[in-house]
Amino acid sequence: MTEKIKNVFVDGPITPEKIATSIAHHQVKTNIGAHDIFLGQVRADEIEGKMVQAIDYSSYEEMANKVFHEIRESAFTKFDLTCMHIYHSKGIVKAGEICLFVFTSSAHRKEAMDACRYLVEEIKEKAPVFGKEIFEDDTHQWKVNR
Amino acid sequence: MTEKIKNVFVDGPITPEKIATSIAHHQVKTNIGAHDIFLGQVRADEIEGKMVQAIDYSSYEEMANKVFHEIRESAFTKFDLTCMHIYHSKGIVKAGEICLFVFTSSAHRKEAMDACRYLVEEIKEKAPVFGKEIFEDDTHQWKVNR
Amino acid sequence: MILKLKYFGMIAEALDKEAEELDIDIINVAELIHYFQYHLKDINFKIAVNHNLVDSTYQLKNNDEVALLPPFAGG
Amino acid sequence: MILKLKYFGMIAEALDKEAEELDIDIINVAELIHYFQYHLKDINFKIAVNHNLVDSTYQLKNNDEVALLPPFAGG
Repeated sequence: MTEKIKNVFVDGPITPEKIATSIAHHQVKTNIGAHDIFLGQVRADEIEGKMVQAIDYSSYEEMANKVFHEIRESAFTKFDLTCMHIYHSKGIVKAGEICLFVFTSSAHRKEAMDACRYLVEEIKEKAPVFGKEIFEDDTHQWKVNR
Repeated sequence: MTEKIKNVFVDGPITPEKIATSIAHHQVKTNIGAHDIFLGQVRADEIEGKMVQAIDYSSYEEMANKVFHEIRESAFTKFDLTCMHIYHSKGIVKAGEICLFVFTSSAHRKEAMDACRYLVEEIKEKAPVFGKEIFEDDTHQWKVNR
Repeated sequence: MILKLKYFGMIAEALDKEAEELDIDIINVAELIHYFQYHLKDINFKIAVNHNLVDSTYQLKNNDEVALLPPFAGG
Repeated sequence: MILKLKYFGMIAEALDKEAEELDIDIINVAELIHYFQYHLKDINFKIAVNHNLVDSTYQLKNNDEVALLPPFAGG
């Protein structure tokens, strides 16, 4: 554990502007040759004739931030990265809005891409984050990652 | 060949704002669940004691746009994608600025990530784009992809 | 022994609460799982103690923070 | 036979021009490569005719647009 545990959660959707700002901040790091960005977007899935209009994300926040921290540390060990950022929404994110932002940077493309994929899979599997899929008629069901 | 050949080239660096705008345009497509974005950034490599300060990109533009088109068509065949966008710089891109923007969107993460990686490798291998690495003292050398 | 229990997602919904303190005579996680399976029926869940996932052999201690975690849905 | 030649990157630099029309007696790409190797020495290049990469057996036609492409550096 080399760094302080960060708060990964942002209230509501992750905006395109936040992503642009994050990209712009990396332009001073001229040893970077490749960035990979993964964005999770809420899908308007149709389930038994009803459309998902939003997901209400909740989490076991203290544990989740610790898990995200461990995932980050393990990625820094496995891959030769310059930078890595993870943000996840909490609360309501509407269909079409972004709920997960994973950003890896490296001198070379392979490391950035391998690390980004690793992070996304680890997050889906290990982070105690829960999602209530809210339908247009205000009924809901609980999302489960596959 | 199902679509018109697009112009992939933009003058100078690709800005974070352009990337944000492109992301924002996808928020109406509520069948998308995952985006993958690859960004190539010009590195200030040190070569024999001299630092790269910019790359001046040129291309065989008619052929390059045709090749980018073929790469796009082949990716649409191989992967289940909702959207795909490619932009490449021409002219001067300074160290720290972005010269390549590849953007794939799909219902599911695996397709978006596999397609993005495929596109980046194909572009590096097949697009007739040339890069003059300009050093701080205005001498130069020609970049070669590996 | 006092356990500080935390419930999340569909489990908080099923139990109609997000947290409670229980004074119970349970000493390992296997017993705790057995206790809750009665209430939660077909909901799958994992147990975290003091923010770490534990398996069923884990021995509980007084004042442990014990979380019942339904399937994850991050991303 | 007229060939419309196009040069790029380090080849344009080495030949000090970006395009020219040549009236030459060359009928296939192998001969063209041989002709240019003399001028370009250790520069690797590929040949595209009318925007498609071709191999050395390709037969050239009058008015073909023939591009000499040095190693690619996109991305």
